[in-house]
Amino acid sequence: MSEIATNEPAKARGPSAVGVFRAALKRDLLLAFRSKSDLLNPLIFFLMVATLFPLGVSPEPGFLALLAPGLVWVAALLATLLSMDSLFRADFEDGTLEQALLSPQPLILIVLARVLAHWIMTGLPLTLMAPLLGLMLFLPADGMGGLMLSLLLGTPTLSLIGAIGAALTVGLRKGGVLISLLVLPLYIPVLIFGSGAVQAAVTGLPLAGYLALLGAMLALGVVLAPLAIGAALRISVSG
Amino acid sequence: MSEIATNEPAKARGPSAVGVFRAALKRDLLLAFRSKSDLLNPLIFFLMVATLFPLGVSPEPGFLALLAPGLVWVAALLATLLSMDSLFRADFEDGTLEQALLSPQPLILIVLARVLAHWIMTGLPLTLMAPLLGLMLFLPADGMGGLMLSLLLGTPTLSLIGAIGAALTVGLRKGGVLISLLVLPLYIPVLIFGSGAVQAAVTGLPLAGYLALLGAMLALGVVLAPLAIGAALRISVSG
Amino acid sequence: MKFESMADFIGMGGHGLYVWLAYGIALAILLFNVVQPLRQTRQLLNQQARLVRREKGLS
Amino acid sequence: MGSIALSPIGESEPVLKVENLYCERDERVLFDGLSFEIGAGEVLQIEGQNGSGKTTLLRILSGLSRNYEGELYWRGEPMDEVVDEYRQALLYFGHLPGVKATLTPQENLGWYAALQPGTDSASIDAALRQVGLAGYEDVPCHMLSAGQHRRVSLARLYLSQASLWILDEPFTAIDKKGVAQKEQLILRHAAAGGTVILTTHHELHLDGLRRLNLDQLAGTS
Amino acid sequence: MGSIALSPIGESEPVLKVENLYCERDERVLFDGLSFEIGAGEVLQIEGQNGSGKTTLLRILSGLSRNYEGELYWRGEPMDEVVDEYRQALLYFGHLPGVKATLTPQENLGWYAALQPGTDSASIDAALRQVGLAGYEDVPCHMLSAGQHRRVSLARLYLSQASLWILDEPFTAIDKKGVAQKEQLILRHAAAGGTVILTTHHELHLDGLRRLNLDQLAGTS
Amino acid sequence: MAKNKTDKNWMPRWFYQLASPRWCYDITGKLLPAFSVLALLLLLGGTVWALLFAPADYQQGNSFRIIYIHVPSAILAQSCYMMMALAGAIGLIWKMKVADMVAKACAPLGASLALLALATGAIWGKPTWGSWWVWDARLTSMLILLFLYLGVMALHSAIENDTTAAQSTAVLALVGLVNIPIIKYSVEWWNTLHQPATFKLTEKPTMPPEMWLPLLVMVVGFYCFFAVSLMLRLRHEILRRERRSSWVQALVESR
Ligand code: HEM
Ligand SMILES: Nc1ncnc2c1ncn2[C@@H]1O[C@H](COP(=O)(O)OP(=O)(O)OP(=O)(O)O)[C@@H](O)[C@H]1O
Ligand SMILES: Nc1ncnc2c1ncn2[C@@H]1O[C@H](COP(=O)(O)OP(=O)(O)OP(=O)(O)O)[C@@H](O)[C@H]1O
Ligand SMILES: [Mg+2]
Ligand SMILES: [Mg+2]
Repeated sequence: MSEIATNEPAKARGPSAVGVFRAALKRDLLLAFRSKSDLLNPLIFFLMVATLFPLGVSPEPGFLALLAPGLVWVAALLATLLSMDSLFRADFEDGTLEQALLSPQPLILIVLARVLAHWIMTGLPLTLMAPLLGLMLFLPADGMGGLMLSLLLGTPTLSLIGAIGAALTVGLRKGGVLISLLVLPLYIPVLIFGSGAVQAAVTGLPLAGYLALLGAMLALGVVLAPLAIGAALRISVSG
Repeated sequence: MSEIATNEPAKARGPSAVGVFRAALKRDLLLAFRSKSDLLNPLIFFLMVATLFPLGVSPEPGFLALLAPGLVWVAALLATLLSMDSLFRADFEDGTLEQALLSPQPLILIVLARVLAHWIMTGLPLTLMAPLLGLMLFLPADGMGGLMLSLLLGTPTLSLIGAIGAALTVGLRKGGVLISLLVLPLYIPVLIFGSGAVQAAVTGLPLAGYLALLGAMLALGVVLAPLAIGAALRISVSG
Repeated sequence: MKFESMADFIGMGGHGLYVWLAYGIALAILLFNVVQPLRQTRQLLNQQARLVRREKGLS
Repeated sequence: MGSIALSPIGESEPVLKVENLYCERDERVLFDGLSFEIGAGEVLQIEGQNGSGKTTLLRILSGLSRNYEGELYWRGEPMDEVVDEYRQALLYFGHLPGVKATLTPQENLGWYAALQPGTDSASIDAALRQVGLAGYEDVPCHMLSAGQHRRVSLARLYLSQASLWILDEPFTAIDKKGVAQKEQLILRHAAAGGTVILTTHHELHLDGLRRLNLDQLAGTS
Repeated sequence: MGSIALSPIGESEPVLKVENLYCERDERVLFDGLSFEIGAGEVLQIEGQNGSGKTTLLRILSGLSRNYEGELYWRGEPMDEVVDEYRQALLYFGHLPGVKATLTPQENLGWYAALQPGTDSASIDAALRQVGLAGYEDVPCHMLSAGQHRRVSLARLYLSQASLWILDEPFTAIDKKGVAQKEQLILRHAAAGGTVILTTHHELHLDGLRRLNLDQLAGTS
Repeated sequence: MAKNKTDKNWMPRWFYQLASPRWCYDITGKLLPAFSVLALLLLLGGTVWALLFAPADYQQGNSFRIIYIHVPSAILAQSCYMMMALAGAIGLIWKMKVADMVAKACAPLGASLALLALATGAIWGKPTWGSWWVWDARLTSMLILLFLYLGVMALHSAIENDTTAAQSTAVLALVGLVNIPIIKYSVEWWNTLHQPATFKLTEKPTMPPEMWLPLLVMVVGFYCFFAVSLMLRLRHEILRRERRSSWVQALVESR
């Protein structure tokens, strides 16, 4: 806690970029840890999907194994999408977003830290929990590696794209659905390559191609998305 | 709009119970229509599920047809669950919930109206859209009737149970996940009987038993849930 | 006594892993349920004692 | 100001009686052994610095909060036994305005009228005119300024038939003219036999105002 | 009050200059042809009744809102060209306090210090003591009273190195002692060569205060 | 600050005493040693009997010995929920603080027992069914029971105010109580529709006495253990809530 207070040397102006990024990341993680439920969010959603499908669809292992690669990816996508709406909303409603926009610090860094924190709180636990989900859904053991790798490369892209939608809709009274509409079309390539990678891993085909594509999308996202997010935030708040 | 203002005869005290219920229902529907996205919420979620699964899992009609009965029900359940968190939160945050709790009018009626409005905005459109989803997922035509009937009887129960969770968590900083954790175990019987009914309809088995059970749960819910919701709201606000 | 030797007892007729794992987990969970409240109580009492000492030191 | 004088203290029978109230929040005792009563025609201002427990006290009096020990009486009866009557007689105005941002002022007050039986819903437009919102009846409340937003909620004072008003900082964000007007309204309500309990950090210009200072009551600081 | 006098109007070179500002909201013209300038050491109060456009004006001046026509100059340069410098010199305090409810006062100010280069983060505890929150440094802000909550945000005034303060109703929910203290602070800031633009519905006790009334400017009513 | 309302004298005397945290602390202090010894003896004796002397199952071999912890923990996990809901209801209706504390103490205990039942069941499943997990009725309903416990615990930890937390969780526990039979029924029905009958658990194997006698000992032992752990948790909770009352202060200083 007090680290936040002191990690910025007084009057330092030059090299504070990294400092701001770190301070922002720390603050965002702290916020997430404070409302502990945020931490459990993807975990719960994932477990929910893993219990609901056998109950609702069919408990038969063979069937579930066929379903698993796509199901895990769809669940990851939905978990990310559903957590997106709140990404900037709380900050908007209590005025902290205003303060961040008025700060002379580069907005891109603050935004990037926020997305990174979001990924650490959703994408990362999703990735780490995927094997458990795979086990419950009888995913063949060969698929586990591909599942985790594809999620590791794919979920940051989901967070980045989703943040653009969140920034565009933050000023509106109800953003929930609008975000889904804006963001879903952009998510579909990630879904296709991601679940494709898992399927390839299950059937023993090479998955380097899929992973390379996911990596390329991630690189593109890291470069372009923060710009779009920053611009969208300024527009939303000025309205 | 002005009906709300005038549907309460001045100074009338006796038979105002129905009046309050109607006024509450009108207000809640009005609120939902104002933020139009609420109207589209389940629609979008449903369509999302219907497009994501063929893309992520497998586009093969035979496989999808097997998946469809459970999938539609899981989607309905998730759509309801995800819309639950906001049921009382906005009212809590702007103080209208306080005002309702301080009113001499029976809280049960106000609560029941709110749940009914929620169902009209989520459960009902879900039910009406289900055939479309069924079509997209190649659900055999025989199952459609069972699908719609089971959703018609099951979704109000989902709204009622979910409202208990929403009322319990409304005072907390982050209710989103907590609600899922509280409510999901209680949703499972509805899911099982609901998807069971569809499966029975698809395979041509009698589904009267399922529907009777869904109806019994609904009756129990209508009687007991408003009491629990009202108590939970008072506890949450007093804390 | 249903077992001839120690090794037989440990092996449990091929199911040793499962049986011992189950009993191990049971032991762990039962112990946890005793140790945790005891530790919490001790922590609480220590903390209160510290508070009392601090207040006495102040006044 | 204050052309109408308030009735002198203690003349009327007590409407609301508080006995031996104890409340703590977050390990800090806010008040202990707090007792007072208030009669018809009286205006009581709860005073105290920020964080002294004014809001907490008003929420207890209104019945919203149960985090207390002690007894409350409404017209001589224990509060728990006459909750319904009490709610009928009460108008509570809290820190939160209770105004829906997507509804118009008219719709907001319409809902309030439905909640409070006995409220004259025909006079909603008149009430809005009184608080200076003529011309804004049909504007969604999120398009109003901070003060206008709170004025929507204040319009309830003109609508309501309640005899006991509990007002928690009713003048926040209201301009000077508005404050003076609301002061007149409070005086008139008291003169008509009503009772008002309020908090505010504004300087009040009311004759015969009773004050209760919470700073002196707090056990610890 | 006001032992420190403000420097007389027009003596210093203008710090912020507004030329021919036009703004409408929801089809109503709020101001048209509004021009004024303010120099170092000056305190300007924007006056006007509820809904006259004070908040709108302050948001335009701070650079948050782009819904206007006209020109803004910061130290003689068009605002768009010196945004970064301007942001470095600005402290904006809006209707929303900008305080995270789940964080403690200390953590909230720590984040503010990280955002504003040049802020002396070592003095956070001192600032909190100044606003009367000693002992509450580690309490999550949602456990604070309404006034305490806003005091967390006001502590920024003690922390900041900014020269231009734009304050939108900074005294909301603050008790009388707190208001008097903040007035002193504003005077000291101006005396030290700072500039303050503020709105408030409180009676201000400041010598040499300049006023700008928006009610007289509004095209229609 | 503690005010005993004296106008409800239609309640028996012990009810008031029970309502007094201090009395409860004292009486549990007296009961604890007896229950601890009993629990220890029963559990130790039962385990030795179960592991060394009970016969192996003719089909499942020695993996059958898991039953001696699996069934007691499964039974306990269920009765613990009843107790939690009952205590919650008493706390809600009569505003009895001790009942609130009992309800709070039940949740983690019940959750850990449910977890134990699940874990031992899963372990047992591997040698008998060849898989750690199947979507069987009993298993699923135990999983749901665990979720119910987790929900109660999560709600409790999310609410800072003790009274509010106790009341909220009591409402939740009661709602869950209404649902438990529905869940059980539905899950069993669902399973019989989908699941091949090979994994059926419902038929009671006609066990010889040397098999079920140690089981009985273990079940009673588990109940005693449950009492011990519950009292320990309850005592901690009493001390925590009353930490600023004079008697706890005296207790602290006399240490
Ligand atoms: C995760 C897996 C499992 C869970 C959650 C589970 C759960 C339960 C439950 C809830 C009971 C009922 C206790 C009662 O109220 O009487 C029970 C009893 C029993 N279980 Fe399991 N079980 C699991 C796996 C197994 C396995 C693999 C076997 C052995 C093949 C097994 C054999 C038994 C037996 C023999 C009983 C006693 C039957 C009776 O008294 O009705 N269980 N189990
Ligand atoms: N989001 C908005 N959309 C459209 N119109 C708005 C919006 N916000 C405010 N207005 C209108 O703009 C006008 C000025 O509002 P503003 O908030 O600037 O007033 P103000 O002077 O700050 O009032 P107050 O003293 O109540 O804070 C008001 O008439 C209001 O109706
Ligand atoms: N939700 C809460 N949880 C715990 N403590 C709280 C909570 N809300 C307020 N408090 C504490 O209770 C005390 C009294 O708060 P209250 O809101 O009643 O003050 P107030 O007199 O209304 O102050 P103000 O003038 O700022 O509105 C404060 O010290 C505050 O820290
Ligand atoms: Mg207050
Ligand atoms: Mg304003």
